[in-house]
Amino acid sequence: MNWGSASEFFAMGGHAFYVWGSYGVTTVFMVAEVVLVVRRKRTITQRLGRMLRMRIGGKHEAQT
Amino acid sequence: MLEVVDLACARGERRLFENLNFSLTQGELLYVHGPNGSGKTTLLRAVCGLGWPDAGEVRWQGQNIRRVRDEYHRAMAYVGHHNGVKDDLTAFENLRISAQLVGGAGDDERVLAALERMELAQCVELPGKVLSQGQKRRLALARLLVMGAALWVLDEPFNALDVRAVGRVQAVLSDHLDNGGMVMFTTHQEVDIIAHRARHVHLGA
Amino acid sequence: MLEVVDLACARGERRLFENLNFSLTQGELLYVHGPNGSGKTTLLRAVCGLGWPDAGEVRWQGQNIRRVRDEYHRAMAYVGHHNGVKDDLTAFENLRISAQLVGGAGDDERVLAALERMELAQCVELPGKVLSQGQKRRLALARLLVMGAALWVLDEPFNALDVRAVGRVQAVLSDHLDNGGMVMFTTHQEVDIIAHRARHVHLGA
Amino acid sequence: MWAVFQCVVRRDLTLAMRRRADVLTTLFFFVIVVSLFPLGVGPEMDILRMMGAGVVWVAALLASMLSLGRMFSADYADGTLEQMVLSPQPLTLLVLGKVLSHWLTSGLPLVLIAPLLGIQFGLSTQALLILVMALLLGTPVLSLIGAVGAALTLGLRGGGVLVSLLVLPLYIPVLIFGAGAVDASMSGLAAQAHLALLGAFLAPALVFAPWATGWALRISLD
Amino acid sequence: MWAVFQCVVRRDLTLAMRRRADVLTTLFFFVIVVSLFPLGVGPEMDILRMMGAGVVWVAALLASMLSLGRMFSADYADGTLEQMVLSPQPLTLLVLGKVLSHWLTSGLPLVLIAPLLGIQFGLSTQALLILVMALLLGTPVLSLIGAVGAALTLGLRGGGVLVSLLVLPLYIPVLIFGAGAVDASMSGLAAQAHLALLGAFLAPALVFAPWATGWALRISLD
Amino acid sequence: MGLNLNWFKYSSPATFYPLAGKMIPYFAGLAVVLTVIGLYLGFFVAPTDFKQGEGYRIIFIHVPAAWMSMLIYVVMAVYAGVGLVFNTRLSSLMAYALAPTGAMFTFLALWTGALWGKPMWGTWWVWDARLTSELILLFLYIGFMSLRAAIDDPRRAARASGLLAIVGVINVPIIYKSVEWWNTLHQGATVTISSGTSMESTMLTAMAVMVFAFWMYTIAVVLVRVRCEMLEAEQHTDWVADAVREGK
Ligand code: HEM
Ligand SMILES: Nc1ncnc2c1ncn2[C@@H]1O[C@H](COP(=O)(O)OP(=O)(O)OP(=O)(O)O)[C@@H](O)[C@H]1O
Ligand SMILES: Nc1ncnc2c1ncn2[C@@H]1O[C@H](COP(=O)(O)OP(=O)(O)OP(=O)(O)O)[C@@H](O)[C@H]1O
Ligand SMILES: [Mg+2]
Ligand SMILES: [Mg+2]
Repeated sequence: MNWGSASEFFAMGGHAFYVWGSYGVTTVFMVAEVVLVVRRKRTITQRLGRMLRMRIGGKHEAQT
Repeated sequence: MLEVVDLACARGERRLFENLNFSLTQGELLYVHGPNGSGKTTLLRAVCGLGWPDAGEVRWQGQNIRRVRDEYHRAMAYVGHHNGVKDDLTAFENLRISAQLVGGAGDDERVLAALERMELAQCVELPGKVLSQGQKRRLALARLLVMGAALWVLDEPFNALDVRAVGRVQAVLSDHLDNGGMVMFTTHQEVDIIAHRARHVHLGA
Repeated sequence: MLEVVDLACARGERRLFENLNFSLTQGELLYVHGPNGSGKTTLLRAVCGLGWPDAGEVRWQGQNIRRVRDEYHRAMAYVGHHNGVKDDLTAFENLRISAQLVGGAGDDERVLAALERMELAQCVELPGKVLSQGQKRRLALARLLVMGAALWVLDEPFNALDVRAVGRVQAVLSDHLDNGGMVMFTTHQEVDIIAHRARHVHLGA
Repeated sequence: MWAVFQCVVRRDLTLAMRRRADVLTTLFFFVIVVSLFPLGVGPEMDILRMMGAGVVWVAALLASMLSLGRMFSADYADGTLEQMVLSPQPLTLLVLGKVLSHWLTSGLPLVLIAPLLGIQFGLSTQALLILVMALLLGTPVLSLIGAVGAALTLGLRGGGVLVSLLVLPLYIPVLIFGAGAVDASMSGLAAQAHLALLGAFLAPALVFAPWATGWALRISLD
Repeated sequence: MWAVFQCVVRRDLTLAMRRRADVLTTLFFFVIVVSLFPLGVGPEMDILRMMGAGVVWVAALLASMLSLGRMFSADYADGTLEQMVLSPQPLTLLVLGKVLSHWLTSGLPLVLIAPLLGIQFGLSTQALLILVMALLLGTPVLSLIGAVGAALTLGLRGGGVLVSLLVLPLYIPVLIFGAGAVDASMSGLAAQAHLALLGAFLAPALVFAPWATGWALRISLD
Repeated sequence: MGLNLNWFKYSSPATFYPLAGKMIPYFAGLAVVLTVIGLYLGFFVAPTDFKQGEGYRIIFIHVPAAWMSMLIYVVMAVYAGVGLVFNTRLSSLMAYALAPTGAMFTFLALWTGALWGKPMWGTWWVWDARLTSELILLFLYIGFMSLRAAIDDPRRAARASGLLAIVGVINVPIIYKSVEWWNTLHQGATVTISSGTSMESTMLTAMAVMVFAFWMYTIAVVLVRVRCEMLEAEQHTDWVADAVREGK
């Protein structure tokens, strides 16, 4: 175990800004990418679902 | 009323035509004949104010068109060899902007009606670049319908059009003439709108 | 011999045509019909090897044209919507270079003869840019005469041509067919070279 | 009249948005060109600091010049320029609209990103501020002067020579005073005089250039 | 086959001669970009000497990039490119011919005028010699790589700017070794290694680039 | 023959789409687990570097990000090449799906490198060979994506950007070898951190675990993205309708 206390851990031997700056931005980017890509998937599925319902609905009406 | 007085145009060493005189009044059609390279395009562009003639002048309501340029351009519409269709705008946007440039409101109804009249209904939302040659030509001609100009100057309007579209355009021209418009045009195809009061100008040998 | 097997082309979301089959042998003419936007240009380009079809293949002497590309291109000449005329070269230079590109010597006699046959004699030394629309088109067609290809693929060859030139081109096509050549073409104008063994392909609704 | 001006600006902005990649690439081009110089010259910060302003300005000039092609040539080729010239509106106004939207899509982004690049060259905050102000005054002049050149080169034979004769001598003062403003502020002098001169270029350019461009277009369309 | 290669080269040179203004503009541009720096940075010879090679190289890169537009786009617009692709000759050969004449009209003039500009920066005779040799090896690589980018962006609106985004990153190694050769010789080291590396770029580029360009053309013409 | 069949079966979107859907949770889970282990090793097991102090701990994301940036480019180019040569739609879509993640890792390598450079070299940025070539890599990714965006016809876009990816791949060996070719500030290609041998091995392990974590992350994200691309590219086909109806 390298760290005596939590504050020592967060200080990173005086390099806190650089280390946490790196890890922070990396985390933000990777999380953001996941969120964006999952949201994209959802919007596309929803849009295609709507289109599909319209198509099926249209057909149904035409038949009756 | 359009008058052409003693007009002469030269290209390079060649005088294409000189001492050309004619006039065009309401409800009249002017058919410019001539083989390839006889100067039809040159004449039409000079009449529009795009070319710089070597001699003579073009008059609109009795005044040189260079003097009354804005007024003349409000009353005149030109469709040349180029279609004037922007690749990145949809057919609808292309047409609406043309209407707005003339100062018209470019209201959607009228634009859509024009597209429909030219059978471009299913291309309304397609960008210009994917239209076929003939569809582009129709779009260029649809401009005439939204611009509300009295004088139409058309350089080979039937180029690239299929038979059905040629018929449509002929009908549009007839209507325009019946409503007191003027048309000046050239074509190499055989057309039968000469039922109207037509004048002819022959260029070339 | 040209064979088109199960060819399909799509543009954007739209399938323009599919399962298209036809063949063309010596002395035959293939007339592609279809309204504006039905995919004639797309078909012609695919047949030339310019387009990338979605399915099917085009065969020359029984082999896919992508395999025997050089041989095929030696036997084929294409005139599309673009004239392929360089603005800064004279008509003569334009034509000679076209001939040389095919590997021919591009001898002056033959080039001049071709220009003469297309009635471009007085344009020989004019740069491409000053030619009229119809003169450019003729120059593009003159290429056919110097290239010595067996298969001609022509996209609306009569566009912008005057009546006399249309007649000339028809005569050229007839001669070519009589000499065992093949022609595949499309046009919206009425022409009467269908006296020959002609096949028809209809595209579009 | 205002409506037509708006229509032209909106049209050109729409076109630019359809080709968003274009606008972004102008920006990337600017960034890359600026980054090229340290690569060629080497990493010594002292030298870089001295050439920083000049490099940013040269890159801005090139980026704005490269994007000049977008201003008229597409419209010329497809015939819409013809239609514009034939519209019943004053051509000067239409030209001004096109120049404005050209600047909005090619000049303004450069101005906004320039400070970031300045940092690469070790410019101080003060110098960066002056750089942005100088670019803000100078890039519209580049667009305006460029428009005349672009219009002249459209169809005129030998237009290439004419455009370099006409445009480059007019570009160079903008460059010299633009880069000079930053250099002055870096060596502790006031940059006001330089900025005022850039302003003095802008005013007549705004009046004169659209008019000259209009004439150039009429000539090119013959 | 040789005849066809010759034909293409001759054709493009003729066209360039008809548009002599374009060729001159590239040269003019190169001279202006290079000459601007002594004006902007000030007259200290030591600094100028250090940046000399870098500036000349960056300017050469930009000049060669700006002239890329000439390589295919005119031929594409008027349909002659279509005809070339349809010719029964190997496309790679035709492309090579076009690249050669592009280099002759845009690369070679730069190489020839570079020593004159180098003198402005106080480069020694030895350094000038290395500069010319490096440019002689490097500029053909620029034309070859540029051809691929130019072919890929054919017909895309704003292709001029997009091409720079695609091509400039690939130019950078040439820039680094080209400028490095001169720097090495100025600091008394042998420049052979750098020149050899430039040669090592040229050889594969000569084989690979025309082929990739050919493919890019086929793709762009669809 | 059998191998052939399998290949075509799994390269058909209709088969690949549900398969990818099933695999995503596993990769995502692995990525999370490996990250936790890697970070634990990196922060709590690996000792302080006696020369660089705690600052060196940036290595546990810098090196994986830098490696992924290059690896993804190569994989992307391979997919693009397969797409170009065999005209398989799916491979082009894979290449598209990889590009944004690759660009992100390239940016992260630059960012973490810059944050590392300030305490170690005393500057955010030097025009050093490796740093520069990594910057070029970022431009190549952006170029790839811009070229695709600039072309409207999806078929032409796939071919053109595929060709570009292949041409750009020559940059990767240049990045990799740059440190040997130029004499520069940046570390050589071997992990040489000054400390005892036993500790070096824990650092190495932590770094290796993080590389695998990033790898798994990449696969998971790219599979989601390629599913999006597939849905968009084939929205008019029956299998998409079925997939959407089943709510996958
Ligand atoms: C913006 C600046 C930086 C960039 C773009 C960058 C880029 C890279 C790249 C591309 C690699 C992978 C290369 C390979 O594995 O051969 C790498 C590895 C590495 N970098 Fe950096 N780096 C930067 C700054 C730094 C700094 C400041 C340090 C430390 C002082 C550093 C230390 C390392 C180490 C130790 C490796 C692992 C080398 C190995 O074992 O392969 N980097 N970096
Ligand atoms: N992205 C797209 N989305 C939808 N339709 C498209 C798209 N791209 C092209 N098209 C359509 O494909 C067709 C292309 O047809 P093509 O140019 O082959 O027609 P053509 O038969 O030669 O017509 P013409 O007689 O007018 O020359 C057009 O109808 C065009 O609208
Ligand atoms: N510099 C020049 N020297 C000689 N003749 C020239 C020059 N510039 C143009 N011409 C000729 O001027 C004529 C231009 O004609 P124009 O384009 O007006 O013809 P057109 O009647 O519209 O023909 P088309 O039916 O083919 O469209 C052409 O015959 C062309 O060859
Ligand atoms: Mg004409
Ligand atoms: Mg067509």
